[in-house]
Amino acid sequence: MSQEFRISSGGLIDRSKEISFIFNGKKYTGYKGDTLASALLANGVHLIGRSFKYHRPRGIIAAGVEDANGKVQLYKDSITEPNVNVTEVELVEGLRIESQNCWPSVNFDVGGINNFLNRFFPAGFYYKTFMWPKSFWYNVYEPFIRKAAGMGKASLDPDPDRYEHQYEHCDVLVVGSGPSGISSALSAAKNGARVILAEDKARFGGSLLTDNVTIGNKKGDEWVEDSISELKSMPNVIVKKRSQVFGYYDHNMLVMFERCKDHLKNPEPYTPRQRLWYIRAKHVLISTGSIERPLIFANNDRPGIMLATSAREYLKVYGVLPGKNPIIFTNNDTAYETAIEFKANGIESIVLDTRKSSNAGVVQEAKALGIDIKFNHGIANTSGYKKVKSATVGELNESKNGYKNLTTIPCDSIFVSGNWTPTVHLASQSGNKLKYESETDTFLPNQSRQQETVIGSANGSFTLKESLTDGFSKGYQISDEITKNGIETSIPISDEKDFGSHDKFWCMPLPNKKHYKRFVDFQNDVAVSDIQLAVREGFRSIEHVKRYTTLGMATDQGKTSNLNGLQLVSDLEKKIVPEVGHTTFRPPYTSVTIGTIIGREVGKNYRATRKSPMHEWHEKHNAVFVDAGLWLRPRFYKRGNETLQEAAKREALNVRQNVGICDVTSLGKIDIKGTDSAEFLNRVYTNAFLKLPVGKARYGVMLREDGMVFDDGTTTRLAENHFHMTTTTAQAANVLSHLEYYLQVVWPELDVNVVSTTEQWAGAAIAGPKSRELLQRLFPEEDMSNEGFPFMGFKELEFKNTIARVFRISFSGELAYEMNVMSDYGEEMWNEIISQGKDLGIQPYGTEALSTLRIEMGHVAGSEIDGRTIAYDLSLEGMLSQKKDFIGKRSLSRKAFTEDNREKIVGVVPIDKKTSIPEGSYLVENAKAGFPNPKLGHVSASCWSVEYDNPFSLAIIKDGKNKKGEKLFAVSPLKNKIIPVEIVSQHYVDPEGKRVRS
Amino acid sequence: MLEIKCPYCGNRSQNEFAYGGDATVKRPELNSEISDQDWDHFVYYRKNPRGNHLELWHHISGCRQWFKVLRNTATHDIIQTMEMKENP
Amino acid sequence: MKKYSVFSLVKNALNHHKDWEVAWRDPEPKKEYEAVIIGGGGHGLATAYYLAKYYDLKNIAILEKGWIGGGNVGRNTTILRSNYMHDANNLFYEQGMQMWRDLSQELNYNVMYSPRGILNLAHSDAQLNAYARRGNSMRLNGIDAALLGREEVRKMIPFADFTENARFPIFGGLLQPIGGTARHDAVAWGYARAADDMGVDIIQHCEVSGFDVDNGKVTGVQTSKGNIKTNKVGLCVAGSTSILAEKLNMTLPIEAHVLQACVSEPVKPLLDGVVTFGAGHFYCSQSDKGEMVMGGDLDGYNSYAQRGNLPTIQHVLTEGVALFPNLSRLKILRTWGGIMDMSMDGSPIIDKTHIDGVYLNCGWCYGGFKATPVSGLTFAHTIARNEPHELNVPFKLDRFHTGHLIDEKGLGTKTWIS
Amino acid sequence: MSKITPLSNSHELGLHGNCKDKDEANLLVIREVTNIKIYQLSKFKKSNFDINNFSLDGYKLPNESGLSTGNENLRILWQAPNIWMIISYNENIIQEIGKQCSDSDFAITDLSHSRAILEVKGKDALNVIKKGSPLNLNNFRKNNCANSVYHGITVSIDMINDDPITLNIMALRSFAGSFHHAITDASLEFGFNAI
Repeated sequence: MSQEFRISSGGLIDRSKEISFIFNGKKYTGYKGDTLASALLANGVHLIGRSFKYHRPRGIIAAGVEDANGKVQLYKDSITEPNVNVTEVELVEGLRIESQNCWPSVNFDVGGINNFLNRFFPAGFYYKTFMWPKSFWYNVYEPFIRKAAGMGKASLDPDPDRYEHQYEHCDVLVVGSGPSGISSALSAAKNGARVILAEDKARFGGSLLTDNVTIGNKKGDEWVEDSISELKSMPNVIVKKRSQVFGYYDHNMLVMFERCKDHLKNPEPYTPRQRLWYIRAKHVLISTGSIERPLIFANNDRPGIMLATSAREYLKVYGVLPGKNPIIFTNNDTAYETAIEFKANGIESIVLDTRKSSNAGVVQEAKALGIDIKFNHGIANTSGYKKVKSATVGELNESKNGYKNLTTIPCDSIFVSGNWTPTVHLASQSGNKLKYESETDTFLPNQSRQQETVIGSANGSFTLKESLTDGFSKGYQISDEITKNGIETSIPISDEKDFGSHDKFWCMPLPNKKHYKRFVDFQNDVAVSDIQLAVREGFRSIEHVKRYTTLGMATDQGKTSNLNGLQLVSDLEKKIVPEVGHTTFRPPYTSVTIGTIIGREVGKNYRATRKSPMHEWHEKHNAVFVDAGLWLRPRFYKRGNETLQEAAKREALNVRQNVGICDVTSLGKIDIKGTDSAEFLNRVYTNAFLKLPVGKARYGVMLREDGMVFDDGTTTRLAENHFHMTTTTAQAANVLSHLEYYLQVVWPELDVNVVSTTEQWAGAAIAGPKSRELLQRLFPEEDMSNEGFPFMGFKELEFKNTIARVFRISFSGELAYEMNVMSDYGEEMWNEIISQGKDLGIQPYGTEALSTLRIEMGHVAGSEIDGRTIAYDLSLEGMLSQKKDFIGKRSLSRKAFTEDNREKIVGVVPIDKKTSIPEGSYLVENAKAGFPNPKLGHVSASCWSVEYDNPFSLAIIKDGKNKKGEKLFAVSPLKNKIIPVEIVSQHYVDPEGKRVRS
Repeated sequence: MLEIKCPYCGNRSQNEFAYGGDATVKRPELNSEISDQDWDHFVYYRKNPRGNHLELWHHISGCRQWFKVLRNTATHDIIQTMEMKENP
Repeated sequence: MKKYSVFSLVKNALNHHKDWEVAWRDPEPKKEYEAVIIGGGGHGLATAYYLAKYYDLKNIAILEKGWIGGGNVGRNTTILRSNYMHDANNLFYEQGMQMWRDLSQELNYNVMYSPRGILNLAHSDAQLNAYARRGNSMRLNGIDAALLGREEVRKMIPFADFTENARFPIFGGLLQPIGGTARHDAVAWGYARAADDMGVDIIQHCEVSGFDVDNGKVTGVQTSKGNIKTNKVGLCVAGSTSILAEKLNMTLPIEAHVLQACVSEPVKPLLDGVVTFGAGHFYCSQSDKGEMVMGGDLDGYNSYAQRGNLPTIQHVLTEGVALFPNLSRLKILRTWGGIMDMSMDGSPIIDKTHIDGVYLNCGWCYGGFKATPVSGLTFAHTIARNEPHELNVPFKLDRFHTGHLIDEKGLGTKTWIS
Repeated sequence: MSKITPLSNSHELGLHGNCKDKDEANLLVIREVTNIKIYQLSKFKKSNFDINNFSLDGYKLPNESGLSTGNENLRILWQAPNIWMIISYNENIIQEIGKQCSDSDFAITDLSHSRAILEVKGKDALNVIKKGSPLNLNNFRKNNCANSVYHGITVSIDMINDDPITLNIMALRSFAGSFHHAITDASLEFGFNAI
């Protein structure tokens, strides 16, 4: 019969809506409002998976994020996801889950053999072995270990879901919606504060959903419902469930993920699967509650053994009985509530209490109900391989290191309670140095580091009354510091059961001469013996113990194991817990989907793309684009089935012979105005700019203060106090910041304004012997003769009904012009130039042809100006003014920069005039020399010289100035190339630079 | 994400800003005699304190102004932000 | 020291591991040492080990302010490589790679050196050419490297984005086959155990508060456990270098920056080697436990806080998913930060100082872990012989005066731009 | 001479996103702002020009960070100390400006072609911004403006109306395609009408 562990009524699930799912191939049903965990338990399924190291059968131990064992591989539609926690997944139609870390099946797992060999695999065993023979570690052992490890399988497909982000700013962020959370949110909101209340579960209320209490005259859960709807009705409040605040970062920035979609049957279109919230809060109220601690005893990891309060949560929230014949094992009073709750549902239980007695109200109530209580008892061992069958229990001796007698009690479940661990992660992440409270054996928040306040049981207030008082008063105080409204909310009267203190005894002794495993960290199989071993071997710091044993390093991050491990170390070390200290709490509090963290910047939109106004034209004309930073630039315009090299050759040759046009919009343009502009440029550039005549352009070089060449470009004087600077595409943004830095930080006395006009202007370079004729056609009225418009001249001209800025500058080394019009007109200008140039044989050319042209001319570009070269290396020393100081000049006198065999740029031609020299090759004297083979320098750029129809390269080599005519070898071992070469001038074509001036 | 108070625009999130490094290094005057050691220190050497650090930030996606921030490098707490002409 | 062996494992297993001895002692400091190494991280422990082993200094102390291995040796992404462009770097790190190969046996401690290869992806021909320059430089120094095309890369990482949808398509990559990973904690513990075995005193929770210097010569250190006499002091405190240097009135060409890393939840084997994304600074490998170990950019401002902020993690993971779209569905389990000594040219400093007997080992930027053995060896040499080992001659401090910089990235002094 | 506006190739008219069985009145309305003039006015350090003597259609230069002013046809945005951006449908606004100040007082730069501008109108307009920008919009009102980042793209945001909320969002022209995608993608969840 299905759901035989579901009670007929009660709980917050909707019995009218049955939902089916598949676990390990078998179909089960649950109800709307279930988690996978509650639905599985309703069907009596406890065995979920196998443990990491020993492959021991494991079941659900909790009802929330703290669960360590309930990890499965989830399948829905086409998607699969590993390591999904069954306690966190809400039941919807279409879920299929499978056990992990077991083969062939969870019921029969070959890896289980590890369990019987477990004595050979203690903590850190792999550091001591697998070393012989030497290469076996990475050839044999490691591959095997890698296969064995790893839990679930990652999907190999892209994630089909959407993830979005949202930035919010609020006065008070309340994390957790238990009694203290809701009450503080209420009082802060009523006092006018902008409040965000976040609850990680699917239901608000926290402990109020499971505890039998009243607030005002309402039952706990009713009070929750009313309070939440009141909060939702307020405009200054955001209330979010299914929202986990997982990180507390600097300056009160908290980060939360909201699960928006997976729980919905038919979500609206474009609903993100999850939304990441960046929340900047003036103050944070941390009411994250506390997590129950397991007790430690032999074989305490069997399916069916779970935390007592979780068992009660399954009963009260989901109407599920995790067991019908439970043993309840505790060292404190809270577990009695579970016994009482089960009794109320007709389930008899035995309570084993390590304490000699307790006169707490709740215990008296349990007695009165006739519940069988055995004080001073402990569990010595359990049996049942895939599900707990029985417990061997005994009365503890006086020193509690053994048992007086042992009897075996059959059971189908054991609900344990080892006291409570406040959830202080966020406070700790914020920088709060925790303090140890020995009365409750807990770490509690101490001095707040940022604007945070911890309330409720997270702060050690374990009664409802304390929590409410704490919540209402703190909510008011904190909000009032911000709003100053002075509206205080009165604290309702509450009624709850009476609880006493816990027993500081939590690790049960083993039966005589037995070596059973007593697990501390379930998922990573860390047992008491492992921690003993670590300490024995001198791993004393808790961080050492953690790393050596992997305690608390599983996917649950030790939420149930860290404190027990810590207490164990302190006992072994005979130290008090605070001396041992705790491991650092690092974000995220619970695992976060990577897609959620990155949001929408995926695929093509991973980074923005920058395009010129002529981009569509290029696309229409078969341009093949290349990434230049964020820019997309035409690399070449493909004709038929041309290769890159063929196209580049054709386009470059056409520039040399006729005329070509190239989109240069991406070059940085900076408009510089002000009375000190010339003086400023004179300091920024290595060459003189003071006397640049109006209407003239000048090539300039900039250095960094360390003397390295930073950028180059031409700057034109448009008017006495107005300049137009161009930069390389790559450095445009850096140059602008560089200029602003010197104007604002170093020389604030200079009156200069700089602004980027890169996108204001569309730019076209028109190059080639026929470019003048073309320009003349574009501007018939204008004198375009060499005298009328000389090299490095500038004209602002009427072009159709707008203006064009025309510069006579050249990167190609040919007679060339650069024409700018305002961007909206870019494509029109381009079309006009093309049509006017048709019969001149005009062709567009891309960056590949552009580099061919500049390389054979010996012009340097990014591959030479790589941040490691000085002007001399690039044969730009002529650009260094001797008369004036400039940025970086002082560095140039340094030893390395003045050595006479300093690297210098040269030209390189293969002796055979055929073999292209791969870029990134090195020049050596002896290609056959042994290692290390001394390098003279490297080949920075290569091309096929269209002028001479043979390969040509630029190289930067030691003592380059004296190397011309030498025969060397260009070697590229990566490409198995050894090419005899001759060193020539870097200026392979038109060394005197006649053409640009012709 | 740090929250930085731009002296001109007020509190803004870090991703509007670019970092500019140690604000205590002062560029030597142009055309002045500078010893090798002074120059090396200007270019390469940094006090790099653990604690309060006077540094430059550039509100690059805001008002594009450079300004000074006094920030604790151990806690990331910002003690003070100021215009270039001001001092802590 | 009882050697670890199959025999010792079985023997101890049979008596339930009651007889394992401590991996290293926990001694009180003596009055005087021949050499004092400050910093119980990988480099400090290795330095002490090699001093004792090859330079027969017997009376050595390591002073660690916290617990050994708690700094960057326990916080890095465990990557080993020597795929550098500059000779000074690739020769130095290659020596390290040779040492990694034998380290487990040398230390009788399994440091899990695993040469599964490191692949730097290129996303343009220009970048591939820059990598060719690097790879050729390696090959001319006898270091194995291979330049891969797009299809060869696809064979290695078929689940990377080879679709039209990739913002920066993969053009190819540079592979160093013997690059890989090692188990970071094991490196610290292995050196500690071996050094302790040779009589080195490892003194934890002992913070150095000052130095005794007598007309230009160091005579001792002041610590939280009292004053200790010595004539040789080695600083191996990456992340705190400037703070200790200040006590010696030294400023250095170094800034402290926080670098974050993160791991996903463990999954079955997906990625064999180490892969770096060339259109950003994302790098990724998969640990033996199955976790995807990922890192990338600095947070980008001076910091001594071993914590970063989420936008940097977001930025790095965005690059990760741009490369491996399927990562989107995995979950981040843990993030953490470490303090980098960012030097002004991106390369380390191993040198003497202006004070006799004080030696400097710092400026490792993000590259310290892979250097652990060779850094220890060359620093031990520098300390013992009072002159640098030939391998660390290029890493002297005066390069910031002479201009013989070793700048792999060409970014100059803006250390925070990674 | 024929013009091509920055977004003419990106902006597809019609209904997009989650608008099935939704009242069109509740959808966002997104349009490209075109045919405008943009000038940056940057007052020189040495100028002693009193900006209170400057006004366009009666609107003065807002002298406080985060403030903008103007109407449907003219916007004046504070950009930085002594720097303003003037956006106008008036073809000849530069003459208006020229009448009141000179090149020696201000660096006046024509940026009319350098920006892509989207107008986003509707109750969810601010939520669109929140999806990609860390700005604190809690007190962002009519005639407030700010420069910030949106999905990594530098933007200027100007609230020209608060009922209905109407925002002008500007980015550098070369980013037009990515900028348009970022804004419209964030609007899909609400549904929008591109006009």
